[in-house]
Amino acid sequence: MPENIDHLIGTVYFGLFALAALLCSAGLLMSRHPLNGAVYLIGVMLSISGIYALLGSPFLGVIQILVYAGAIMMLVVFVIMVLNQAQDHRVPRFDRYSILGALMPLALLAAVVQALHAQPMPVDPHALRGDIAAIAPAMFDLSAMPGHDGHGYYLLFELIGVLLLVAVVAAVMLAKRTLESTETPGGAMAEAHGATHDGH
Amino acid sequence: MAKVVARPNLTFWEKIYFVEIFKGLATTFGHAKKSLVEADHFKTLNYPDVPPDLPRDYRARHRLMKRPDGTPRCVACFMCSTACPARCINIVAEESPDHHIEKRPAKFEIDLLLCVFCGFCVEACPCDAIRMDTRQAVLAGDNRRDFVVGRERMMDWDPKDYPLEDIQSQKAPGGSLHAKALEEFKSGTYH
Amino acid sequence: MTAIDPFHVQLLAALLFTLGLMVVLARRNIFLVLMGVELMLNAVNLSFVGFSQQLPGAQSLWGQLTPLFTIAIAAAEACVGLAMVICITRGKDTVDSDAFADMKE
Amino acid sequence: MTFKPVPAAVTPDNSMGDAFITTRVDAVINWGRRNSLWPFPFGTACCAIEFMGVVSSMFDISRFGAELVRFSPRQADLIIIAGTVTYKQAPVLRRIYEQMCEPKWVISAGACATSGGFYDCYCTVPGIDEIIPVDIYIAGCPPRPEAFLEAIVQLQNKIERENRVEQKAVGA
Amino acid sequence: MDAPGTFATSAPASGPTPPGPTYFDTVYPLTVLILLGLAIPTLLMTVNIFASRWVHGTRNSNPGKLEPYESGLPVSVGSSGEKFSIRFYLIAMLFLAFDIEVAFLYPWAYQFKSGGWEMVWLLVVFLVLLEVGYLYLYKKGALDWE
Amino acid sequence: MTSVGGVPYHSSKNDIVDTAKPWMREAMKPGLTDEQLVSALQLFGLRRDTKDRWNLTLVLAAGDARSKLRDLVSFLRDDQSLRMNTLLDISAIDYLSYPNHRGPRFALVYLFKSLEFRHRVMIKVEVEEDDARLPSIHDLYRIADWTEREVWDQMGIVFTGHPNLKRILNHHEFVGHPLRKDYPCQKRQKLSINDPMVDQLEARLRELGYTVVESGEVHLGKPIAAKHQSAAEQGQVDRPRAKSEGAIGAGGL
Amino acid sequence: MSVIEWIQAHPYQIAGLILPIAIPLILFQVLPLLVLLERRGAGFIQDRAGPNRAYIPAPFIKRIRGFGIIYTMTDLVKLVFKENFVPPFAFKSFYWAAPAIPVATGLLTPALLPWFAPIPFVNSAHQLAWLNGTLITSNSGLLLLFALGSLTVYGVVLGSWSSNSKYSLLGGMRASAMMISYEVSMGLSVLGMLLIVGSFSLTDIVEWQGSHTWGIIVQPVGFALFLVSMFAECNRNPFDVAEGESEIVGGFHTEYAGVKFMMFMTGEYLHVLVASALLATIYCGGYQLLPIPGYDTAWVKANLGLVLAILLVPTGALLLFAASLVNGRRSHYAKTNSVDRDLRLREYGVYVAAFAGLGLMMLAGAVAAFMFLKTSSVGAPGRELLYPGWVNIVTAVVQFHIVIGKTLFFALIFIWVRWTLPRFRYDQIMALGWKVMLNIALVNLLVTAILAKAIK
Amino acid sequence: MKVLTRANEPQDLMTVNIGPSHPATHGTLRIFAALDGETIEAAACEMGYLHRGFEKMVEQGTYTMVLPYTDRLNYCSAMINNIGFCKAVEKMFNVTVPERCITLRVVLMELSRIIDHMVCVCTNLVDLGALTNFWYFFNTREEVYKIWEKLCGQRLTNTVTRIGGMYRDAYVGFEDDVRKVLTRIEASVAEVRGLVEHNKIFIDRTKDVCVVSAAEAISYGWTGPCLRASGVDRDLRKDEPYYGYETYQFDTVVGTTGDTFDRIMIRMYEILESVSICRQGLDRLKPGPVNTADARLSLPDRDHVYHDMEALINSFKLIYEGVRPPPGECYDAVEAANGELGFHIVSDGGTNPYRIKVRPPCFTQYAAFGGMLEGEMLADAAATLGSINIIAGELDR
Ligand code: SF4
Ligand code: SF4
Ligand code: SF4
Repeated sequence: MPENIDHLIGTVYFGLFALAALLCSAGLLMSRHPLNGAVYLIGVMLSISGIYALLGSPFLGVIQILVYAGAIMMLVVFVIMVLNQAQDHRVPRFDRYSILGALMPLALLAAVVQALHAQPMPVDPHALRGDIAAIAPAMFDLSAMPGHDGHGYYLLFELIGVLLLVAVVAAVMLAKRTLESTETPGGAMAEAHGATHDGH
Repeated sequence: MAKVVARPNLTFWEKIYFVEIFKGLATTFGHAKKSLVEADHFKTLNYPDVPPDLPRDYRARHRLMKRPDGTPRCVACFMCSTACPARCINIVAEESPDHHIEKRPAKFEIDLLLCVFCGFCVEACPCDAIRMDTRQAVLAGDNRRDFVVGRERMMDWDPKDYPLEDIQSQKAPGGSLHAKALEEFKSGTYH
Repeated sequence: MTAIDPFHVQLLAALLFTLGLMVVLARRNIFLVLMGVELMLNAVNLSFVGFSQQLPGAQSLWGQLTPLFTIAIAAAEACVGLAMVICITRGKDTVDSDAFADMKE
Repeated sequence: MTFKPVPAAVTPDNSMGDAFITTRVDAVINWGRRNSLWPFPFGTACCAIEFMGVVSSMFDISRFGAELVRFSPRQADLIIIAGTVTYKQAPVLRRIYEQMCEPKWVISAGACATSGGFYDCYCTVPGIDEIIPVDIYIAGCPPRPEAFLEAIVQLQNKIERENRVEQKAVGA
Repeated sequence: MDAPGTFATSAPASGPTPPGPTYFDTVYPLTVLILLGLAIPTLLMTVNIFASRWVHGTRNSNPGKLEPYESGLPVSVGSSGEKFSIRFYLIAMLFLAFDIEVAFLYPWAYQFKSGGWEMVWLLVVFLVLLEVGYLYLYKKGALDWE
Repeated sequence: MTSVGGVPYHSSKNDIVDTAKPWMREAMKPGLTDEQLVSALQLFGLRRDTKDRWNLTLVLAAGDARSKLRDLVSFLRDDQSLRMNTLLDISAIDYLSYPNHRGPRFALVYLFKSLEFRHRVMIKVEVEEDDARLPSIHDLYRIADWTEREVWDQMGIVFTGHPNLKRILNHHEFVGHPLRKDYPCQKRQKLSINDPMVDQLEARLRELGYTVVESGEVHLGKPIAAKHQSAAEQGQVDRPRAKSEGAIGAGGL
Repeated sequence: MSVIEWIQAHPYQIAGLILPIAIPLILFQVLPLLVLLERRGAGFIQDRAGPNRAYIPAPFIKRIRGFGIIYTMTDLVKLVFKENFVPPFAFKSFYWAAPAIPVATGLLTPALLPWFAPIPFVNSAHQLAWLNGTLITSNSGLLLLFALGSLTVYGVVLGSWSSNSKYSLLGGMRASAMMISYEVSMGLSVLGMLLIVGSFSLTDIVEWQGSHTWGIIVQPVGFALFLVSMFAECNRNPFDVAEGESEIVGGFHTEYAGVKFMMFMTGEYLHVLVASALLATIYCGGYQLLPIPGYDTAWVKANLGLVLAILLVPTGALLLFAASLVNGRRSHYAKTNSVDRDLRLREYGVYVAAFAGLGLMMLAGAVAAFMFLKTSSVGAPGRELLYPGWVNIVTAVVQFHIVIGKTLFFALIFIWVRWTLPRFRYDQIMALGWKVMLNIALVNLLVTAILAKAIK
Repeated sequence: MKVLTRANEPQDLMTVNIGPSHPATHGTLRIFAALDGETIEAAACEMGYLHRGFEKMVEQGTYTMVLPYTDRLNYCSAMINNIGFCKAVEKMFNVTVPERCITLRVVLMELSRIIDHMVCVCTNLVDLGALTNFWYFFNTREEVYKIWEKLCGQRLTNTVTRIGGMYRDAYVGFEDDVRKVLTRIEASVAEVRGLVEHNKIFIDRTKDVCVVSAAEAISYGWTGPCLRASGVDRDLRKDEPYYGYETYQFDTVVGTTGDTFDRIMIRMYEILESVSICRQGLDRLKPGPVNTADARLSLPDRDHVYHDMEALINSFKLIYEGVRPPPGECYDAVEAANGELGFHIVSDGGTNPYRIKVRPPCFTQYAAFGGMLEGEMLADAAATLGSINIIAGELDR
């Protein structure tokens, strides 16, 4: 009984989220202005995070909102606003070639679905629920440190640090030229040379 | 010698914001506390319910003084309208039936929307016929025409409202004490 | 807990991936292209999580950790990618990806 | 216009009481509007300084719920023109008035705004009603803060009298 | 509805996590709240639309009203569609970097108690790496606004 | 404002230096007497203005003005004993209806003051009506930029060499110069729409060393209508002002 | 099983169904109070009366002015009937949606906060179950909270973008850049607390504070940082550059009117409320009464009478004090020659009576609770199940009020600070966030980590 | 707007109008600025939105009629304007007003200076976001207004002087009222200083913001507090004393840097100096006439007008013709709250002034404003505009 209700809820909500995700990504495909696209993409992210939660990895869902929807998309939105002239000027949003380009992936899709269909996909009943209580130990299982044995992603953790460092530096290097050009040597009011000769 | 404005040299405690913020909060809290606790700490006037308390000689709406017989004291001499920088006094003179007085105002209008309440008209009048001591300084309305006040409205006042209906004004030409005052003046006993 | 058919998850992931690819291929606006890439990454993540359910015990967490790192990488990608966009579009008035052809030089 | 030192503005009225009992929407709207007049202070000159006086503790415009001064015309219900309006300023005033959202009311404060005052010359607008319609005029140069309050009270009474049902009937 | 897990969670600090809550536990309040969050604004705005139409009619707009507010001036130069300072991008990028850092520190903080000093070292290395990037930006003046 | 004395307007933002010279903090030094001032300025051929019996006003005749004004002003500013480092104001006078006035129609009075010595001088420059031009001194005193604009706006005297001689008090659609005696006081001129001022901003940008590639697009709103309907309908607007002249006529003295 | 029977058999389940609706609605009730505090409080700080004239007519009192709270209603009425203005621009949907975002997130976040300690109960299957004080039970509740917070920014961004006005855009850029900047400090500053507690569930954090001590004592620096970040997140003075009136008119909501503008305002006050609640929860013990270890929920349950007395006495005293204040105003009015003097006197008289009566009732209740409510005989600490259900429920209600009380205290500080301080300049805010707060937060984190290990 | 910087880099500037109807610009000033992000790269200032034709209007009436117009020049301290104008006309007549009038004028000028500074400082603080200070100063200012209501029957536009004297003598109890208000002023200044002077937020907002060097200030012809903020110790009351200012004990206040902080603090200090001058003036206030006996200037006594033909005729003459200064041109200045307020009066010997040119102290400061802003932040525009105290009535006339 309750299991059934739960099952029903799970199915219904998965359906809702999946529908939302698909609609939003279709919206992204058709959007006239990148900001529209960005908002659609945020919709996709939120739906996917809901699906993560339904699939038993709430931590990932939260991170999805926090980082993807909250930070990455924020960056994208910011850049769209900073550049501010990102209107897609082409009046038909797609030309003939790009429609071809759009159709090609469909073939790929068919192949993938075909392959997936052939595969039985049993759910393992012992799969762990990926909330923070499970993820954190998995990530920092320090029994993997020298002298211990086990698994852990502590190295990856540090690697993320390196990655971020590299990304930040690279991004600044790229933007450096523009950054410097905006540093105008403004001045407070200069001394009025020659305007008044006040004693010397 | 000149005082020099000290440059702000903040101490460590001032630099970390919080101490000064607390001091500021204490100041504002002091005011809030007083306003709450002391019944008459804040001096807010309860305007429409409590009338404004203006000094008697506040430059407010004009009134025209009356002779003892109730006619306007004004002799239509145009001094006030000449002195008026806003040119808002409109007088039409006519012959006065009283042969002692040459003229009288057939029309005496002040456009209060033009008036700048400088009081020059009062100062100019040679017979104290126009005054601005009605204490009606709150003049608002939704129709322009209401603001053009004529002779009747300016004379529509009650002596009771002017308890100090001062002797001095009555000694002015047209006032009830004028004749007596004139005599005193000539005999040098005027005060 | 396990109400959802893994096949449906994979199907959704594949659909999303396809849509993302379509965006990348069909749209000219560089922002949309970048967002298409993000969408594809998301689809892959979803796929990971979907598959992770089929692994037992602690192994199931692998499939959930991988997207975590993918997100970090996506972030780095977005950082650098957008920096490039800014770098290039300055002085130009377009974000049409065709206009970036001269980047190769 | 009231000329008594105590304006007869606050005679306790029963209309509100009836309104509430009969729940006439109109009356509720008017009640809401008259007590929530957010002003846009279009202060240009000396009168604006006196308008600041209205905000001060002594007079305290906030008692009427009108202290939420909005500098965006979109959010304001009431524009108080305090000060001289010159021809250079006129298009600005007009534009701000246009940009205010309905319902909107105008108080024209002081000799200059209502009639140009004693600036009867080449550059001043002789009364802002050449540019925008005015609801309440205030005389004075500058008007006393009480006069601003009185104008608000009068405006409140005016709003009180607004009757949309009749207006609709007339309009249709 | 009588399942053992209904509305339940583990008592605070009472042993290992039991099987997680059911869908219903999370989904119900979330759904209610989201609906509430959507309903209140929607309701108010809808009322506003009809009230506005009823009270003011539909045509009270003039060309001036539709233009953006520019300190009351009827003239404006350029539009709001102009480019912004590149610094906003840098801020957002920095935010992204640190947000990810914080996001990865969350599991670390969760795990902190069960680890030993290694956890501290992990943090130190991680922070040093980030600090390098931060200092680089600092040097480059990306954090200054003038 | 162009560069002053060849130095770009801005120096570095960060060098906030205390530019105080010693005299700025001391009491004012006694200045020259009027006679000394007159003799110091002898070589410019100035004569003392008889109209001014309270201050020292020296007249620069219309013939000399064009050629000597700038030299005179620089001399006033730079001379060690004069140091008239402040230009207080330029006030323009239209002598059109001045009784018994002989000479050029306009005069400009430059008010100079020294902050170092306690002396002031006013230089009255005569300007002919049919050729109302004077050299600009905006590069000698920065304030002159705006005061000259004001004089031009109000009196219609052209300052040659001024970079931005535009109206300052009146609106940009104004025709005529209101302070001239022949401009009727009540001749109103309406403004339909405000000045976008792009040109001024661009000029300023250019002075600061920028090159304007593409100036902003100017949106002009709807010019305002002459008279608002509702006010006109109510007939509340046109009320003639009481005329004081009429009053005098009727009343008599 | 009839419906009534079912309801009787499942009181806790019913509560679980109702609470998600009830708690946000209760919070909505607090909003007018906040607005009142803001407007009237500002008045008192500035030595003036503040809004006090609008009234609702009522039979006996004649005019209910409610100390100005009526103005919240009039504002609502007015805004709802204000013209529905939408600027002509391509992004109309954003313009409509943007104001709803802060409201929606502001309504969601309270669901993650613990409003009372989990209530144990035995369900119909005779198993131990817990009714949680949070609406959404999650062991990463805090993260979800931050995630929602990061979504709030979109309201500002989209609203400013779609307004098509330069002031809006400037304000929106300012606001969003500021908010994301302080999100970093916020996340980092709270990490210290998290690693000490070792859990992301806010209930756990509060329970930890009950068994140890309040967060503000173990993490003072973290608290200060978090407080400042919260001010920035809420766009409140001294961080209110986004709507810095003297600079950019109204900021991101310059072009908003009517209900949509009200949404932004509601969102702002909701966020003040949520921020205050967060501060109270993470650093000030949430529903815990005292910052002393051992005086936790179990103690409260054991000494419910005492606790009630402790809480009721000051409340009653406060009400009596309020009555005396109102009486002071009343006698002040009695002396004036105001036209509406009699009306005011009558109204104030009613208030005085009401306050005094309530206050006295509270005091009496306190005495009664102290004398007659002896729960320690019924149960014992640590054996919660021995308590009868009403003890649990009373405790929950008491704890809910404690949280609300603390929240209001912090909200008051938000308001109080607004009327005291000048605002920062935009670049100073960014510098403060990125150069000062960030580094302090990192150092704080490091020191906390080291200390935590060293002490252990 | 697209530009190339000096380094020939392309840059996009956003143009934005600050004002005229903008909270920071008091409704009458317009700053058209090109922004890079938050930084103002270039600014063009416009004025004239309150150009009311003062100089044309005064030519239409008599000299006495000019007085109400002078009220409305700097409406924050109308009395200084009245006194300045009367002083200039009296200079043309070569008359000195009676001792009591002079002392009274000094007291009134200083009180006006105080409230002018108070309005300036508190509106400036409001622009900085510190709202409550507004009320703390305005409440005190209201008390000064109460005195003025009693003194001359108006709050703001006092028209308190007449050529050759005063509108009327001070009322009984004037001194006590002023003394009381002076204490109140000191208290509120102390309070506001307590709230801001050491507050780091305030200091960060104002210190080293929009610095104006002394040389620059001089070249722009600055006078008054703003010039003193730049470190030039010049004050007409000390340098060219009038009305016996040299006999009062007071200090001028100078700044060191010329930034917004100095400009605000100078005003705070000067309020205290003025309080001290006021006290000294009150000590010297002796009974006596307030108007000159010169029949060319003063209206005769009311009683005489009523009863004496000669006085009546004189009164007629003075009303119809006003005072008639000898033909000539005269410049005279007083130290107003903002700096040197000068009147350049041209008289043709007739009843109306031939030409009056006001030398408004604000004008010079506003002329410099655009340059001051460049390179500063948008928010500084509001903070600085407040600190240079632009009064549009006097700026645009
Ligand atoms: S008060 Fe002044 S403006 Fe008014 S009528 Fe009298 S003279 Fe004219
Ligand atoms: S009021 Fe006085 S001044 Fe005016 S016309 Fe009458 S008598 Fe003459
Ligand atoms: S009406 Fe008087 S106070 Fe008001 S702006 Fe005009 S001149 Fe100034």
